[in-house]
Amino acid sequence: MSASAVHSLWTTAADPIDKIGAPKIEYGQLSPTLIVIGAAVVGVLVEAFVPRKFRYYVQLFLSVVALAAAFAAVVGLAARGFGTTKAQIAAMGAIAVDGPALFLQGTILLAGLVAIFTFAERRLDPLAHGNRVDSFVAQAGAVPGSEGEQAATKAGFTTTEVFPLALFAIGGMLVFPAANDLLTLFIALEVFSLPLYLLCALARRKRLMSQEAAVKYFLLGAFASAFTLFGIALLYGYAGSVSYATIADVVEGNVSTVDPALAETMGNDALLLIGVAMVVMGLLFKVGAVPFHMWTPDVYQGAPTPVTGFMAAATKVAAFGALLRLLYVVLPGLRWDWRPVMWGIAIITMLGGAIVAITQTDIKRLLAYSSIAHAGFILAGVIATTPDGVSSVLFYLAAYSFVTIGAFAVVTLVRDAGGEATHLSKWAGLGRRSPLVAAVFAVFLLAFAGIPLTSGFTGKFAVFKAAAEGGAGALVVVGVLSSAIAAFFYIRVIVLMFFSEPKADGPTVAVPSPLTMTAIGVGVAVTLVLGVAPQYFLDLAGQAGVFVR
Amino acid sequence: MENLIALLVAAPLLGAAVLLCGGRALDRAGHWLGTLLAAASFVVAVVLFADMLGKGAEERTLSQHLFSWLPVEGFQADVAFQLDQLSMTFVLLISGVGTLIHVYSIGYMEHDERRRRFFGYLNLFLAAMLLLVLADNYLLLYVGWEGVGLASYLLIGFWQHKPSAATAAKKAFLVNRVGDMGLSIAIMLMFTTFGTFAFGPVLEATGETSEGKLTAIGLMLLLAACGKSAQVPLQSWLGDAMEGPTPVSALIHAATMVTAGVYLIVRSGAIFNGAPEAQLVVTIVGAVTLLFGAIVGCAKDDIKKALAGSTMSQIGYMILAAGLGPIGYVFAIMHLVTHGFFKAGLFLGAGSVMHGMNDEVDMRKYGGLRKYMPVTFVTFGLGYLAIIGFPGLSGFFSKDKIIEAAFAKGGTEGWILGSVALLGAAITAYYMTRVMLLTFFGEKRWQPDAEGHAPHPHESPKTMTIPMIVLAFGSVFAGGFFGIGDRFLHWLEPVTGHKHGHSPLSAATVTGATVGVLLIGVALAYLQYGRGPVPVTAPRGSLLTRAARRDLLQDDFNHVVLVRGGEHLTRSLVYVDHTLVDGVVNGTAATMGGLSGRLRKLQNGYARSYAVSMFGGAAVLIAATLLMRAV
Amino acid sequence: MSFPLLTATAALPAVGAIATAAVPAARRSAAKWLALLVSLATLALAVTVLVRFDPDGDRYQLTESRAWIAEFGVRYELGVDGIGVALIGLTALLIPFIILAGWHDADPLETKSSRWRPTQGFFALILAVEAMVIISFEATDVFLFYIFFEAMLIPMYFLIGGFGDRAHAGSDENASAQRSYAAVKFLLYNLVGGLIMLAAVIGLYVVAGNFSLQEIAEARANGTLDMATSTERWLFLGFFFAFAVKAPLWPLHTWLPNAMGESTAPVAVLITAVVDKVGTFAMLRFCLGLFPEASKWATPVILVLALISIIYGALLAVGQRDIKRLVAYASISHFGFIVLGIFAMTSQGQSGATLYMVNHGLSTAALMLVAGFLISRRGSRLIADYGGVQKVAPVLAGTFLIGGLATLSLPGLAPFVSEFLVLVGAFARYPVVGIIATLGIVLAALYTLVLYQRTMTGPVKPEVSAMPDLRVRELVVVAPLIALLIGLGVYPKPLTELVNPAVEHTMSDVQQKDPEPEVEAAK
Amino acid sequence: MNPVNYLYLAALLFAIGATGVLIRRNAIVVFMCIELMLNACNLAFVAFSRMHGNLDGQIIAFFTMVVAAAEVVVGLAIIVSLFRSRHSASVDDASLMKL
Repeated sequence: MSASAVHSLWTTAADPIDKIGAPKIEYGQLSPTLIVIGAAVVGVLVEAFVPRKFRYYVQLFLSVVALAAAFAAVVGLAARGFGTTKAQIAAMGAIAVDGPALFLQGTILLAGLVAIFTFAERRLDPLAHGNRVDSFVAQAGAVPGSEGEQAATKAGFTTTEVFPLALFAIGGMLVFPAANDLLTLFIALEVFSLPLYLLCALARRKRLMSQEAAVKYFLLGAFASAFTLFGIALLYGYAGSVSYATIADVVEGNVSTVDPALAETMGNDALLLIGVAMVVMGLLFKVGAVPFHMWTPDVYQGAPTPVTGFMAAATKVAAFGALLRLLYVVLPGLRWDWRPVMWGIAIITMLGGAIVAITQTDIKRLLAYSSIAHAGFILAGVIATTPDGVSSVLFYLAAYSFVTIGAFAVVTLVRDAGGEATHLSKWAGLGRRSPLVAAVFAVFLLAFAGIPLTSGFTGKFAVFKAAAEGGAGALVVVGVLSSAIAAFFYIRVIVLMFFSEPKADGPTVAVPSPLTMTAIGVGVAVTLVLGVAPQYFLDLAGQAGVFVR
Repeated sequence: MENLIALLVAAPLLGAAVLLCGGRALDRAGHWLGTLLAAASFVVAVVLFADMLGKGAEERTLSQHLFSWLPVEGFQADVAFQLDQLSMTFVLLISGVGTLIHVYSIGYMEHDERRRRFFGYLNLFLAAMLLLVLADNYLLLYVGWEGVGLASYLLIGFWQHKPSAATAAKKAFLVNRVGDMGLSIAIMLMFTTFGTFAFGPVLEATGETSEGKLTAIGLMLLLAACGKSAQVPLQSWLGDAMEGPTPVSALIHAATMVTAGVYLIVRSGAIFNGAPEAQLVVTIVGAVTLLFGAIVGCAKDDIKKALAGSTMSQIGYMILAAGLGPIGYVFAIMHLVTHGFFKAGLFLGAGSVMHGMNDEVDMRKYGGLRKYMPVTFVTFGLGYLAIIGFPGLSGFFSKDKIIEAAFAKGGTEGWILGSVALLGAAITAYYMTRVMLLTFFGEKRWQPDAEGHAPHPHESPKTMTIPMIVLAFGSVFAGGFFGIGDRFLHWLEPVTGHKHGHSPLSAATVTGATVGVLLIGVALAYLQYGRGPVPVTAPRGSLLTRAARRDLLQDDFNHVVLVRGGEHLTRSLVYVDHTLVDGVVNGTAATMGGLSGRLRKLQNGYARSYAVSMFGGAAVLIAATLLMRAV
Repeated sequence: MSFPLLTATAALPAVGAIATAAVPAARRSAAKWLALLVSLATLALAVTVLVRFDPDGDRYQLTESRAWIAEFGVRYELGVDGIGVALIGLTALLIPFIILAGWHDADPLETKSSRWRPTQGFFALILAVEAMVIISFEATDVFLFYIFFEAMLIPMYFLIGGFGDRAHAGSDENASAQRSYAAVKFLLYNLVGGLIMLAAVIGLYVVAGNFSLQEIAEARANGTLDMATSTERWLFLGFFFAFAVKAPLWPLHTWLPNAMGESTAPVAVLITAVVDKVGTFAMLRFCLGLFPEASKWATPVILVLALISIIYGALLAVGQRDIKRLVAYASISHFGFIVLGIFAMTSQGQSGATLYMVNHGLSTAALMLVAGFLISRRGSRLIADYGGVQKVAPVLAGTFLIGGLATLSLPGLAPFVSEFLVLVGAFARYPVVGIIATLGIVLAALYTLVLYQRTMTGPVKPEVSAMPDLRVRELVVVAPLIALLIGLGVYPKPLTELVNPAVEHTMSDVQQKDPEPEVEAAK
Repeated sequence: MNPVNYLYLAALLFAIGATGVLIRRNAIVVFMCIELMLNACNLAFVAFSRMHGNLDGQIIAFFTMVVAAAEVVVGLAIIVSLFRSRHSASVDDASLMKL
């Protein structure tokens, strides 16, 4: 680097400060995120100041109101046309307010709302010392099985911190798919990851597994985000900026003024490609694509089931949103480089998830692997690289998240002495014991399997159609085959529930409070509506299929 | 007038429907109803016959179109009848003999609690048989063809509690099905060749197609005929069919159904005339069966089976005649009719004997019955004389003509066929005499039956004897009536056509020869059975005898080749289906499971190994991305 | 828009199913009666369709068309041609008998918890299947058809796996194990077929841009849509595979014997007489209609498979020890005939195939239901456990025999007509094929008569000596079927007139002419 | 001095950190290695920032530090609770869930 350049650098650095104007923030357009984050902060204060026995109610009320309000805000923005015509970049280029962002934010908010209901369920666990308890530990700090824990339970402690944590996570997720520069992307990633790590550790039963899940999730998650960050660094190095638009321009080579430094780095594709690979890897980790999926089964199994449902649904939505934006906004010019790689990833993800699931014996792990397989299907839609691809993925995510939350909500109902009875053998003959619950779960399983008249089929058809139109016919064939494999283990569960005799020491099905009922009910309703009359939502997703740059 | 034709079929069909669907209420009167309707059909036949005689030879053909059965693009099948002299002959025979046998059965089946059903089946048979001979197209004929097969199946197996009966019935149906295959293929060939399968158009258009086609059609028709008329190689079922009640044997397996093959060939004369090879095959089949049946007839001790053998051989004569073409058609039918009389009579006689002997069928346990059942003896005797062709009786006229025609075929073929026919006549005389002697002459050799009742032979009731007498009349005079002055020839010629072959031998010579061989046959039989006492248990006998007792090993052949082979085939196929076809699928499932189990191991629970996979994944990802750019 | 008759015909049983399922647990008989009434009402509607349908009118009649999923170019399009009408009639006709025959099949053995309602479930599922089958006969939109083609697997699956044959050889858990094996096998086979078809459906969309049968056909006719030969063939194979699994065609047949063997007789009838018909129907309507060239291209192979099915199925039927499995293999043989008729590409063959679908439905129903009554009496499916039944239960034996004779397509009974048409149709174009297929009629006689002989004739076995004859309910089931078998055998004209125009349309789809008879050709 | 060298250093540090994650058992150490990787990123950012002559990279570095701090808070909390209930901070001991 020449001396003059250094000098210029020094002078620029020494420019008078007053040139920097105050940033312009479109609060209206960021309102969903702001509401949720604000509510989260308030929630922390509530923890600090509200007496313990009211906290649960206040927190629940607060979160529900916040999420509902945020959703209303999203709807309002969409109605004012920010999803389509008035789509724009807000917050000094940090956040994009456009169709995909709003659609996904809406989905995340609804999913979060439903998930919050399952968080707040307090009828399933038997009374502990006369106190209604939810599925979260009394005092996270207390050693499992110690007197401390006993005392905490006796005192009727409950970890109401889960509500603000969840809100923080949701806040992060809202930003994630809307992030319009890599920094915001990274921050959002951390903002929604860290609370999730904590939530995983807070199970009331089987605490050791819960903590183990948290550790694994945390270490691997941090590991992954380190990769992402390094990738970001490389991209920054390549383009001299972290803003999507700028990077895209540089990639496509249409930049107005090229200073020597930029010219030097621009020439160096290695920076670009390695950077892209590392950033994408971080996102693939979050969506749980093979080979970055291995945390999924363990974490899903160990985490408190409501959290699992929340993670499985919302995280996927947010992560795929971010992935879409990255690939469609930043790297369209690089399509020919990343498409083949994604092909490979999609294929091994679909097949891997389906095949390994066949021999699972724990319902939560089973669903984990099924979620991996589904990630593969969605990737097929991502690869389409057409507006249809985007909208099909959006639709699939919406459909999938409700099915998932509903399914995990049902899992929380089937219990025996040791808490939830997640081992498949315990589910034998459930259909005889309580036909309704079994039938509902069967509906969810059929949706996972993609049987017509369920949302699963519509979504699958949408992404496969998009993929086929995008020239990925082979992917469709693989996808079809792996759905056939996947069908096998969904059916296995149905056989177990309906066609095998109930065991004498089988689990009981707890009757939940309206909260969980709502969660499950919403799940079923969405599943069937999106299966039978999906037109409206397909239109919505179709209109939302365009990214702003 | 032609609207009456449908009645012929409708009457017995109605009877069948009522008797089979109607409940026990009909048990008392059922048999009378059945007989009445059979008779009604006969009356209608007579009326039509009278009307037909009233017309000139040309406009004697009546036809009635009921409804369009199966109209499909390019494919027309109608339910329509055609009544010409040929059909008329059969209609009279069927309804006449049929009625008589109904009457006979009233007595014969008296003690059977399922008599109503029996008459229902008989009526069903009549309906089907009449449909067969009245149909004006091959497809409808096919319906009647299978219909009689069904009736025969039901009647052979009428005593279903006897496994032997059930098996015999099944066998009969299956063997016939093989024949039916031939018929249906023939019909398909006609359709593809002529675009139709109605008698008229097909038989007129035979000139317009190749001889090869005609030969194919002819052979297929022959196959059908073999099945129905128990000709070699499809004859094996007839012997077992004797498991059925005797009236059934008389009506179906002697007089009418088994002659359907002859009808088919004569009816399709135009086709065969165009296909000499096919005709040759027909004659060969006839000749072979003629001897085959006769030989079997000599060896059987079961009176009905002996008669069955003879039926086979007599039909052999007819087929032989039919194979001779225009020179033979008329005589084939003529012999068919006379045979209908005397063979039915003989069977009824046999039935009457069994009736008196506790259903004993082994002739070696009869003997000297003439004193005990005179009517039976006389009628049976007349039938016997008729069948061996005793001069002046029916058989003489018809059979003699056939032998003559056989010689008249000319060339070596003519000689061979003729001498075979003569030889057959001799053997016929031999085995029939044997039957006669064993049954009615010599000393009594009666044995108590299984329950230990000693038989008290007695004459049968009127309902049974009267039909026998009537048939006896037929067997005596029918031949003369037909033969003298070629009445029958003139009657049938317009339909079948007729040519006088130029026989190398004069008619007189042939007649002389026939009578000569006849006497030889009778003499041999008398020498063997007439003089000394007859052993009750059959002697071991010569190789031929033993073979003949086993139907010349034909069943054994079938058993080894078809039954055993079939069993092996099906068993192995079941295995294949289970292991191979199913195995492939289960195999894939198993492989998937195994693969899954193996992949599961990667999920070993150690966070660090997960990190390794991530790291590796990232490395691959980067490498791949760079590679993409490189290539 | 006039009254949506077709929608109503399909919707009525669907609604009925929900209503039946909702009947409280205690009121079991109420559920039965409700189901029966609904099925009868559906029959009435089906008859109305039959009446309103004009054979000589347009190809598709009573059409309905509404927007559904514009995103996928999918419309809710219904319409029936003669073939569809015939099969809808068959379905609507058989269901009441199936319900009546299965009257007691789903009565809970012991009093389960109050919420367990097998009976309601059983009849609701049957009605659900009826609804889906009917609508798939009506759909003229490929996607719509596919939806229900797939969805009907689920209720069928529960019917097979949930309500097994009480008369099972072996212990209870063994029974339920085999039952769920059969159910899973059924579902997986058909699901795999369906998923492969899904790929083809998507492919079709990519090529054609919409799913409307008529539009695609027109577009192909006037050349605005030309598929590459290879594309057409791949799509054809995708469709055909699914239908061949459903039909079922050798070697994709092995699910049928298990399914029919393990399920109750009425359900077995539902499978083979109603549901499987969708497969052959779809071959006729979609394979030939959408991919004429590919159909012709594939004909030789398919004919061979059909022949194998005919002979192979019959031979295996001969080798069976289990009454219901025997009937199943017989059906496989018959489906071979149907496929043969369809791909013979002659109007006789295709009319025959269509008639065959109807007649096979009737004959199998008759035979299988009577067999079911027999089995329910003795409590065993093994042929060897019977003997001399005809002595103690003559009516049962008689009806069984008639069912059997229909199965071996005896002239005078309905199946003969169709079978002969198929044979003629096949023979006209491929003589050798026709002749080989004719072997089937001998084998059919073999397995049917052996079955009858071993079960009904011979000395009376002590176990069956006390067997009651058919009851009134059972007679009500069997008698009409037999009447129809005879009626359609003697006077099939109405049916053929209904079907012929539709067949002509299909023939023109594939641009095939019947081979001229030699003599006319000469002239 | 050429800032590219700083990049090499950053890459080296990142690799060391990653290796540490893969080979070390103690959760705390593993965690430290991750922090090391983050620092490597920071170094890269700053270096690039200098190359391109804009401040984004440096600003991002600050963000990263904050995030790292937050991670420490959460991470240590989890690890400590794990340690207390298992009396071991070895990541390999925490392998209840597998297959």
